[in-house]
Amino acid sequence: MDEKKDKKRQEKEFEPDLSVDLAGIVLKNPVLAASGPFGYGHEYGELTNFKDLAGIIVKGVSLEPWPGNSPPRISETPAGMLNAVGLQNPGLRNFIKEDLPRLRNCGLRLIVNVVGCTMDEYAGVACGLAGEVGIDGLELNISCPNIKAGGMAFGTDPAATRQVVEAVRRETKLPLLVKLSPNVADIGIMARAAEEAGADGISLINTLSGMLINTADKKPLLGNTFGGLSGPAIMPVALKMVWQAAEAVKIPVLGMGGITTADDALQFIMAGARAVAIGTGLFYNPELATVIKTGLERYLKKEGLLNLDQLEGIARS
Amino acid sequence: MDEKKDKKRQEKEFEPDLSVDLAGIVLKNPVLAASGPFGYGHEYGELTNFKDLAGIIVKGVSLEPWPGNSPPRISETPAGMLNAVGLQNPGLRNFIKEDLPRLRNCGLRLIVNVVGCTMDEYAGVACGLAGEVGIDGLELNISCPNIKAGGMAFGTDPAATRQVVEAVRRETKLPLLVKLSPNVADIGIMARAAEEAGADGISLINTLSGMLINTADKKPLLGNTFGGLSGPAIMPVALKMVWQAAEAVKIPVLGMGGITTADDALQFIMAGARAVAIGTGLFYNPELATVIKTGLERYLKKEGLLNLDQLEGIARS
Amino acid sequence: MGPGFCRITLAAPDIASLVEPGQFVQVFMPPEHPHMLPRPFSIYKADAENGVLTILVEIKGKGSRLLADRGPGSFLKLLGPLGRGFPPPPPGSILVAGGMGIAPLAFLAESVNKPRTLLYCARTADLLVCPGADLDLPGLQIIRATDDGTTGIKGTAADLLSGQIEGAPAVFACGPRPMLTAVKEICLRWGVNAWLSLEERMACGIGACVGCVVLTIDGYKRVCRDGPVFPAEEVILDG
Amino acid sequence: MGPGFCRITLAAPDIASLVEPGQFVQVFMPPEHPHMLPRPFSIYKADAENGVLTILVEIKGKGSRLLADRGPGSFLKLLGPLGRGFPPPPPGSILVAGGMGIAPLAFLAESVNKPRTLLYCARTADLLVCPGADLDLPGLQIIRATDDGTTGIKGTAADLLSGQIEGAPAVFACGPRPMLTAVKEICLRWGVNAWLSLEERMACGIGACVGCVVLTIDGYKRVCRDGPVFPAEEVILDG
Ligand SMILES: Cc1cc2nc3c(=O)[nH]c(=O)nc-3n(C[C@H](O)[C@H](O)[C@H](O)COP(=O)(O)OP(=O)(O)OC[C@H]3O[C@@H](n4cnc5c(N)ncnc54)[C@H](O)[C@@H]3O)c2cc1C
Ligand SMILES: Cc1cc2nc3c(=O)[nH]c(=O)nc-3n(C[C@H](O)[C@H](O)[C@H](O)COP(=O)(O)OP(=O)(O)OC[C@H]3O[C@@H](n4cnc5c(N)ncnc54)[C@H](O)[C@@H]3O)c2cc1C
Ligand SMILES: Cc1cc2nc3c(=O)[nH]c(=O)nc-3n(C[C@H](O)[C@H](O)[C@H](O)COP(=O)(O)O)c2cc1C
Ligand SMILES: Cc1cc2nc3c(=O)[nH]c(=O)nc-3n(C[C@H](O)[C@H](O)[C@H](O)COP(=O)(O)O)c2cc1C
Ligand code: FES
Ligand code: FES
Repeated sequence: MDEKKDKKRQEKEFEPDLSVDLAGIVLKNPVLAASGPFGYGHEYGELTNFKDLAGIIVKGVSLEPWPGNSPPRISETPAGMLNAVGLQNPGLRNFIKEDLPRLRNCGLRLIVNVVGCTMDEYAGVACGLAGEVGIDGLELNISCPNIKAGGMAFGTDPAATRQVVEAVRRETKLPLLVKLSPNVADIGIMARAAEEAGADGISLINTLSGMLINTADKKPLLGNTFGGLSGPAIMPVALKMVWQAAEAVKIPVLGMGGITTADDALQFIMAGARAVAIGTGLFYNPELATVIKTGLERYLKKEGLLNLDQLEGIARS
Repeated sequence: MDEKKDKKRQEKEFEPDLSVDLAGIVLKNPVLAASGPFGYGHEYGELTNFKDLAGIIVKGVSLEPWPGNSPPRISETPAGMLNAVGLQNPGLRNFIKEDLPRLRNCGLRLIVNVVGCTMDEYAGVACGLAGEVGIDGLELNISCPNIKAGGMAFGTDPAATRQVVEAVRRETKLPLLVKLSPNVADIGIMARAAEEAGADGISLINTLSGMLINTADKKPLLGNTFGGLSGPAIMPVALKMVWQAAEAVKIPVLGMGGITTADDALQFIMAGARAVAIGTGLFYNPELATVIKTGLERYLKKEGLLNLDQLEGIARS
Repeated sequence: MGPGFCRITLAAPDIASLVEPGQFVQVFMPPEHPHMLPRPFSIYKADAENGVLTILVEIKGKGSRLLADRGPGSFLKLLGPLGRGFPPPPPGSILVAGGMGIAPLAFLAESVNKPRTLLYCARTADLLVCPGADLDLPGLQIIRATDDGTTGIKGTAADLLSGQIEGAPAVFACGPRPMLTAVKEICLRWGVNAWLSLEERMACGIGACVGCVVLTIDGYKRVCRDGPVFPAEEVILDG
Repeated sequence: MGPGFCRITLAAPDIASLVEPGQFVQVFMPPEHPHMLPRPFSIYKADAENGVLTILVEIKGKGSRLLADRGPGSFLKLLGPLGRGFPPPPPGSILVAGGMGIAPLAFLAESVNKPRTLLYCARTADLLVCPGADLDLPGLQIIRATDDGTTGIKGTAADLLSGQIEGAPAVFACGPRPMLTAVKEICLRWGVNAWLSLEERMACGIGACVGCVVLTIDGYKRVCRDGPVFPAEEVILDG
């Protein structure tokens, strides 16, 4: 009985500290918006208040503007969705001129997702962003399954991964996360390649490669034929890859893939993630960051934990 | 108007022929029970009548009995499930003595799923089954993510795939399907390796490797930590791999992964599958074979097609 | 309404007071279905005074069925008003509605008082689901047509429009893609301004994910934010 | 019943006429949830005459909530009766029910007329949800206990059983794993035959998938087909 009372008192008296240090990027809580679904943040900014999100990973930026894939680009799937946006983006210069200024002042950590078809393009974007104020880190997207050239090739070959990470590393002093493709047999090898090449953190997973067919017209449903599967459907796959990546490397891991609840986020942390990102879940509930943040706080209070440190990777021990 | 009437008359007058030839195994319709969920058939036999199923792929049989993994072995996931049965099975001798006699007389095509930890074990099972009456084909499972030794290694390395298929090919004249792992970067390479080594057909996909964590006790939910993800959640991934495998090889493809409706089955056929197998879907609805068979018939009638030939791979053309 | 359709009235004062004809809402799924995307529906009526919105739903798949099955008094989460609607139609405008395309056009018709003509078309009579009373508006001329002639004139929206377009200052259309393609073609031919309301599969609904694009002469544009209403000459409908 | 629990009565004449105490049914989810596994529930009452079954449901997660939310008159698909139930209890038997473990044991208690004792235990009073009237059976002695003493005797099922076991010919138990472990230990110590009804996550429910195993002295056995009731000395509960 006394123990229970003690616990109750404790619960009231302390406010758990949700902050984490992700590869040198200090986050007020471990919840980021994943690259893509959130765009460049403006739109959601009008809609939900940002206060419970620790930061934004903006949509992939390439050296030159990319038009993206032909529609339809999206389809719902059981407990998930396919997308084949094809990394449509305005290109580095327009991003810096138009999007970055608006993003700078939103009071959130800002991580820029970098894409390219060649090593030079990746390095070019990193170089072009090097002088810009207000960017807290880069996320190297070597894993997008929706573009035909480059992209995935880097993410499924350890040697190529090493090269592209080294090339970008030379251009930037910013904390560098490398976002891995889940479409590989052994994620540990890829994670280690990125770590050895100088990454400060690993980010995973990107979408799984998939497709659907419209039987009415006997054609692939997506304009691009193939797309990337995301959402709760893939969470068990994502969680296992985060577990394996965290086991393979010493640098911190940013986990994502299908998170829609605080319990999901906790599972990623217990598997070894330092922080988590939410993508598709934002479509189901634009206030998801608040739901997760509140749930994490409640969990820490219930467990009498002051912060998330002890939970990171605890299920692996 | 006349055209419409013609169509109506046609619909009434013909019974579409659903039969297909899968790697030399003639099936009365393209719907098989996938290996595993259906066990050795007895249990479902009591429950549903088999008449609308074309055949059974029985659960993995190994040379010696395998105990399987420690529980919990199963968990539901969003639109899917994880399993880590670990290929528990009574071993070749018991299978032949106890299960095979009962299976022989159920009037269905019978395909035996073969598992092993070494090349010799695979070959041993194939050899042991060679003299047995009533077996219509073998399905080589080189893709199970739930066993620690062997298993997956064959399925993610083309050279190992080639060797094990060759070893089994030497032991059997039966139609030989090779079941591939989806946990690879390029399924086409694996499919070609199997074809070159003498496979008569490709079967895919097996489950995706995944896991969940029980946050209440901070431990992996499954006794085996990792399990295989199946069900509708993975269907887009399965469909894409069937598409790519069918593109890579000339031998027929048996498609599976998350099928729960006739439309799902049609998507697999349009992606290039000759036939389909249903696994997890049977748990949701033990009468699923009837639902799919009826749906396929209705579709062929509506389209005025006499059989499935024209639909195979049509979405790729 | 006929089988396969339903009308949902929602208390949503904020949206009702802001929405303009042609705008839409994202309707979130009930909480028992936490892993489904919201579905976009055009506003059919907005009663700012009483804070009430109405949408018309054609039951096409799982999402629309779930919404249609909700009982009176149940709660639905909405996001909106979203997108750019129609500009105000000048007197003598023609409104072309194909099937459920009636939803935004009925709203548009109601929003002005000037003389205007509504061409309300569908494949067959059962698909002309909009209650006549709702379209009984001063100054609104209505011509109904069905492809199979089961009600109104026998013919397509394009047939009808070709017969009516002469002298019209502008055309406003919503309906299936082939209909819009035909409308665009006719309007370009006659040199009449036209605004088309498009549909595309959506995720965010607010312009963030770039998932719902349509090809335009300026590249891909987002249906949810740059549209759903686009000037006919801008959009490339077979792209 | 209390909040968080519900009783569902189902018309299922075939099952009601066949079922034995300790057997269960697989309850399939409503058709709007086509991608969920069926959930196993013990039969609580079977009225063969009227063709009616009753189950008790503790609302734990999504599946049980969906079932609890079904209104009267709705349709649920069932598979059963499944598994091996309890053997008939000899006179003087002790039945130990922990929480929802009451479901199969109430059925067992009702199935015989001989003198028997039911130890009905839970953490706290609110969890002893079985209506008293349902347990008002001739020859049945009931002892209630709660861990926190909020009703009945203060103590665990193990405490209670230790005090009652002397002279009992057999024990029948269903409840949480730790309770069953304790019951097994006590019965082995006293040399009393015991039957335990176990739970495990299930998929097929009929013995095909080998997903629901428990470790026994003969290796893994399927809870759904070889059980759910096992002789205590056979099962290895911490395996
Ligand atoms: C801006 C906008 C306004 C709309 N207004 C209305 C309206 O007022 N009334 C109405 O009934 N419907 C309207 N729709 C279409 C409506 O959103 C879809 O019918 C609905 O999302 C289908 O969901 P479902 O789950 O029932 O069907 P699903 O199972 O998702 O799909 C069923 C069929 O509908 C098609 N479909 C799915 N999503 C869309 C979409 N976003 N656009 C077009 N086709 C789609 C699919 O191709 C499929 O064939 C509108 C769509 C948009 C984009
Ligand atoms: C033979 C048998 C008889 C049962 N009889 C009853 C009964 O009479 N009344 C009753 O309320 N419950 C009974 N159960 C348990 C019931 O099946 C689960 O509570 C139910 O499946 C949970 O489903 P859910 O979707 O609500 O919860 P989920 O969201 O699936 O899980 C919620 C919690 O329940 C646990 N759980 C899930 N499935 C099972 C399972 N199969 N067995 C044990 N725990 C599980 C999980 O560990 C989780 O903590 C029985 C189980 C078995 C195997
Ligand atoms: C519409 C959409 C667009 C995306 N765009 C990008 C992108 O530009 N760069 C990137 O690295 N990942 C992109 N992703 C992948 C997500 O960042 C994330 O890795 C993936 O969706 C898994 O997380 P989720 O299940 O929470 O969505 C995109 C995902 C979606 C759904
Ligand atoms: C419970 C269970 C047991 C399985 N056992 C086997 C097996 O013994 N051998 C095998 O090749 N595949 C096995 N599988 C994989 C299935 O045959 C199938 O490839 C996979 O589940 C995808 O199909 P589905 O989504 O329709 O279930 C098993 C799957 C499940 C769910
Ligand atoms: S739906 Fe996301 S941009 Fe339109
Ligand atoms: S649930 Fe399939 S064997 Fe028990």
